[in-house]
Amino acid sequence: MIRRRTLDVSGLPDIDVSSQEPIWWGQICLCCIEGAMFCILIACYFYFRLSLDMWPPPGTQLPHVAIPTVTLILAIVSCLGSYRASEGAKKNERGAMLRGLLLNLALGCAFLILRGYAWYTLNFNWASDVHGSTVWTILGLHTMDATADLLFTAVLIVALIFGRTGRSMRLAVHVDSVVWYFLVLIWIPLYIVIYWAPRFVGAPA
Amino acid sequence: MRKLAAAGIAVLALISWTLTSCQREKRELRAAPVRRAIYGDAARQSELQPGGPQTEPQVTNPDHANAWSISEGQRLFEWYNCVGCHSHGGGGIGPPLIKKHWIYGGQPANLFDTIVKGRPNGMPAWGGRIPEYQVWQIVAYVRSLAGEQPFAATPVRTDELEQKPTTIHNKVQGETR
Amino acid sequence: MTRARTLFIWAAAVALNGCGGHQQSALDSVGPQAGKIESLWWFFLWLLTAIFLIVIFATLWALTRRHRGIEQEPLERIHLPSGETEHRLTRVVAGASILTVIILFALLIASVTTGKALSELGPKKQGITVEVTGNQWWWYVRYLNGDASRIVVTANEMHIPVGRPVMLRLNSNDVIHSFWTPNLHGKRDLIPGRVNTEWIEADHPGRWRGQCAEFCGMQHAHMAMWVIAEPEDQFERWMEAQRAPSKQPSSASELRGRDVFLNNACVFCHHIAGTPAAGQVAPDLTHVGSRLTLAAGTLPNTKGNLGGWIADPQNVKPGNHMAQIDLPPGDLEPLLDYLESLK
Amino acid sequence: MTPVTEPPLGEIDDEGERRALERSWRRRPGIAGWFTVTTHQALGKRYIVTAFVFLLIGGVEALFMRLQLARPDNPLIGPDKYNQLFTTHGTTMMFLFAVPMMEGMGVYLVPLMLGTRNVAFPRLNAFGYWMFLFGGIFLYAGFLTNTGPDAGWFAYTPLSGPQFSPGKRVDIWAQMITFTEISALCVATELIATILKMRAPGMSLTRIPMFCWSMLVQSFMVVFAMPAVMVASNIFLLLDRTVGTHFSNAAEGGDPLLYQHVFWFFGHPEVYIIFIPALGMVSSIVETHTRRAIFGYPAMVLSLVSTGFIGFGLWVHHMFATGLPQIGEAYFTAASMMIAVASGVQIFCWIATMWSGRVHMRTPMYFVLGFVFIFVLGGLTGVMLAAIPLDLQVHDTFFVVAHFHYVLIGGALFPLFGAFYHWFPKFTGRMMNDALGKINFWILFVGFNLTFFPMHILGLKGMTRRIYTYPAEMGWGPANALATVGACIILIGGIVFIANALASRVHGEIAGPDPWDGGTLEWAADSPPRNYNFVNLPVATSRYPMWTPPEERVVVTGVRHDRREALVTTLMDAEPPIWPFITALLLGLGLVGATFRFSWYYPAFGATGIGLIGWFWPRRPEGVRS
Repeated sequence: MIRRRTLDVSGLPDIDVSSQEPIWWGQICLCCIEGAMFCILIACYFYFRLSLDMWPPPGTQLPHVAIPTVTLILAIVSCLGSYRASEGAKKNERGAMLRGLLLNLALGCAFLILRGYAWYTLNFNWASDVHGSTVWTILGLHTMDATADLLFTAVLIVALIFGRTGRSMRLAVHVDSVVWYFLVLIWIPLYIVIYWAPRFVGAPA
Repeated sequence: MRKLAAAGIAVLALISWTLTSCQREKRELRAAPVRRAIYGDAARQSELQPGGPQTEPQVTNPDHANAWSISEGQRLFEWYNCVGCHSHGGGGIGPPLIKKHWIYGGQPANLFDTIVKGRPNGMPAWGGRIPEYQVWQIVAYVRSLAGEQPFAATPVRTDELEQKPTTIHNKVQGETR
Repeated sequence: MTRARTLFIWAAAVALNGCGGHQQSALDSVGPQAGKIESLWWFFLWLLTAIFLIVIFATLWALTRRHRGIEQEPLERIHLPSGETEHRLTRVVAGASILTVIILFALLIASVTTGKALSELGPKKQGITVEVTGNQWWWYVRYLNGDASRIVVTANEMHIPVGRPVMLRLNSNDVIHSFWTPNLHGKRDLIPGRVNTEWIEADHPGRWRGQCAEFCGMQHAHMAMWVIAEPEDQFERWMEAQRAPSKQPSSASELRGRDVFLNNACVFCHHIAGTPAAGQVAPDLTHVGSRLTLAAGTLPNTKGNLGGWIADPQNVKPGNHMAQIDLPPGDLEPLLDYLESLK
Repeated sequence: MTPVTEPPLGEIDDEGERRALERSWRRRPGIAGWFTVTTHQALGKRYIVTAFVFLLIGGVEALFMRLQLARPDNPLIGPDKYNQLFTTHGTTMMFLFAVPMMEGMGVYLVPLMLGTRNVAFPRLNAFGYWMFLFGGIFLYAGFLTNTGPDAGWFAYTPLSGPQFSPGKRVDIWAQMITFTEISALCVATELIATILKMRAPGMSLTRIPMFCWSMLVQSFMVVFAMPAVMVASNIFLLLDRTVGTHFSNAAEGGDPLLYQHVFWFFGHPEVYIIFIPALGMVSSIVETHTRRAIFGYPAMVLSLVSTGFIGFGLWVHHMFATGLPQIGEAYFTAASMMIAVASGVQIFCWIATMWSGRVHMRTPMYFVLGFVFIFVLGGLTGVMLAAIPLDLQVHDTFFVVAHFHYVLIGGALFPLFGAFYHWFPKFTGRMMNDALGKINFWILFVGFNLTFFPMHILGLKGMTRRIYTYPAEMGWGPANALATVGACIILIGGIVFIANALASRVHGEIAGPDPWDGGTLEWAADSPPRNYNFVNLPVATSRYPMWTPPEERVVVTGVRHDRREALVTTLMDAEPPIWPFITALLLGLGLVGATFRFSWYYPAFGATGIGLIGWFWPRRPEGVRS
């Protein structure tokens, strides 16, 4: 037994479902990494555009905007699901979490399927020219991220169904929603670059 | 135990990949002065052979699956103006080389013959002009165009205009500019 | 002992080398461009050396100031300097930082002024334009002219008139190279798909070596060129000589040599004006006998070296693109005679 | 942070808590324990030792290059092997030694300095280590089978592109970057979260140790710089090489210069990623061995942060010779020079600290002295390089080789050696031999200057970089021979260091928790620290809690000991799982497969997902604490 000046923290909670958690900060870091990568790719897109006379290069059809716009709206709406889930996580309501995650997953999958269709209808591929390479890379990376997050959402749903509702589970739901917000948010500029930029900056330089 | 198995798999994968790279990455800068007469099937003008059928010589391309040689072949394909007729494999005046069907046989020995001896209707005879080791390099490259070389030893593109297939996706007609 | 002596000799050699002039040195400028850079260099060098000495002196002083006897003092857990000391130090550090900013500002102005002066040097006088194209691993040199028949092509060697600015148009056929003749100017990259320009000018006649400065593959080390500055009339004579087609063979051996050349793979890559040899992917050999070096500055141009180079190109320059041809015995000698005759 | 006002005196059952902690933080026995370690001390040590091994390998490669260049027209090593050597040397030193070494020091020291039990994401930490290790093995498996990269550590396109670099050499380089950058990003992420959220109570932003500040700045730089190399090496280069995209193909609208832009947008900050932690180490050494608080703490922190920002704004000074517009170049000259101000402020502050403190000249201080000498010289040649006209002359010559070895060896390796001597007692519990340490320093110092100083002159005399030989007429022979002799002396210095470390580890003087009377919290833990670092987490009552009298120090009570908990603003746990190793293994196989386009790489990537699910699956329903 020794006597020391002490600061007693036994009253603090185990886990707080909020931005106080290191995992939330870790997730923000990952979002920064992804975001930085997409920013560099957008910069490269315009760099390539500046060095060419025609944009997109000859033989490339302008991409359709109708379906991608629908997918964008779907993605934005799916954030409501994430929001409900994360609110449910904060209040420890299993039903709200489950419903929110299911909504997120359903709309997210619809978003990916429609994107896949719009992607399929592009008349260029990664090996067509530099425009094709850039667009396919951006689409590919974002799809990869979105798929990974939706898979994670699905895993969370399964875990919820199996009755895991502990604090770390709720924290995971909360963080999952943060990532989804980020993916939807970053998709907005990417959508504009891929589908609208060729229309605005497409005139011969 | 599980972990040991996993580690074992990793080690095996590394070893197997190590072995594959020996052939691929060799760089034979100085050609061995070999002269080999090639008489492939396609070189014969007649099926008849005096004294009974000859045993076919076993001819293998010394540059098969060697990345450096394929790349040298690619350079020579341009330097010796093969592109003038065959384009970058797509064909033009000469037949395309991105294909599975060969008029005079697609084995390395046949291709060697074709280059060295020439063929009717325009293929010049390069024998005596191009050193043999370079012919083999060109053969290795031409075979890579037809996908007859390992992926890992083949360059996927040149720093040129890409030869595009005529249609990629023409299913939906979008607006064109 | 011997080792110490050797070391001393080396050190002396290094020091002497630092002072003497050389044919490839940034500190031996022969043109206005390199000259301006050299003056800037000495300005930077002296100023920064002074700063270096001051910092090192200050550090040593700080370390040794109260060092004497300190080990004997009882170990204090922490030393708290007085508030006055801290204030004084703050002022000194702030002053030093401000001084740093001022010095850097001066250096910045000197640098930008020199850069501006460099960019204004070329166009004042009537100059000539030379196109330099990088290849793995040699230099293609072409003297542009409005009249296509007066264009001169050579390789790995550039003659320039003394006192006249020369505009270089730099381009590359394969990978990125960098053109650098330190006695004349700093370097400029040769990038595929782009044309970079640079002005050089020589003050007096002489020969200077240049070398590729951007890593360009296996034989990056053997990609040199010579720049030869000559008086105007001598330069014009050289240009005239270069415009002429190749010399006709004048002996049986040379005649035989030409046939050897034309009957082998040589013709696919090399060009000799006045013969069917029209290859464009390797150095033009129309006047190869007149050049200083072979294989992009790798070997002096002698008959022996040329023979060794043709017989076994991978020996001196492993990995280069020269075809290795098995010439029958007796063919090499005439070929050398012929090529050496192409003055 | 809760302000600490008059903490009450409490009773602590020291022995009982120690027993409970030992139980819950003990390592799994046997081989399983080796693969499942998640404690930061073990992983930090692994990082440090592994990176040190790569330093030795890279050093031996350098020695071979020096031997090749020792005399003109030397037939020792041909161009093909030489190109592989210098590429692998550069890649090793940057990606497999310098960055992981700094990360390792951070992983080891930051939690100790912050007074916490582990980093924020122990499993991510383990995953990062395995990725780093696999990346290193991948590169050297290539090097040993004649598949070593040979296009330079920068791999400029089009030389590194599909047409001019046949085979898999450059692919291995590009994919190796993936491994190491994933590793660096993992560590950066966990260090940011640790430093921001897991500091000891009372450790406000103005009380963070300088080393932790430097790791924080470095981690943020990693987060924003590494994505650029991901774009350059993984997207531009690897996709161009393996699936035929056209990013660098000028004929299809691509641009080889863009690769350079993106690469240096990473590559320049990379230098600061290596160098900023070293600044933090120097600060730690100086303040400890001068027995005074570091002078100008706010100025030091600000200059670190501004170095972090400016570091992103001067990548173009690697590209002055490419012929960019002049106005842009002038800006980059100014920015490059501005960074000298930030470094200058730090140097001035250290000098002021030493001037007004009580200097104890132990080996770490010798290395600081060496650091100041070499780094200032390298920084000043850096100012020369920032001036475009001078850069045009010395760019890509041995002058630049000399410059960046002065900056990186002087600015990172010397502080690192100082840091080894300084923290060795913390790592192992024993002191390193001081006398041998001083000898070690002088050998390294002399050897280093002998090797690299002549290169300045060689560069000005026209010797370009990355050449495997040179003709005798150039007159570069003597200086090169001198440099080779210097390289051998450096080798001797390295051997002395290893001998000292190995011998001291067994026979060195027992250190005790605080051999230098240091002020920061790592000296409060045992030497070497227990798996849980502190029995009772300390409270930071000042910037140097260990310099407050023992009776005024405060500790935390009430953290659970039956699980692996650490104090956040709340608590966290980390059981030792196998999943990080398995995930790293699967992802590694996937990446290797993708390089060679083996057919099994899709399943391997898919299996990575399973690894991740295993990693994140909530293991048990957590109830409310009893």
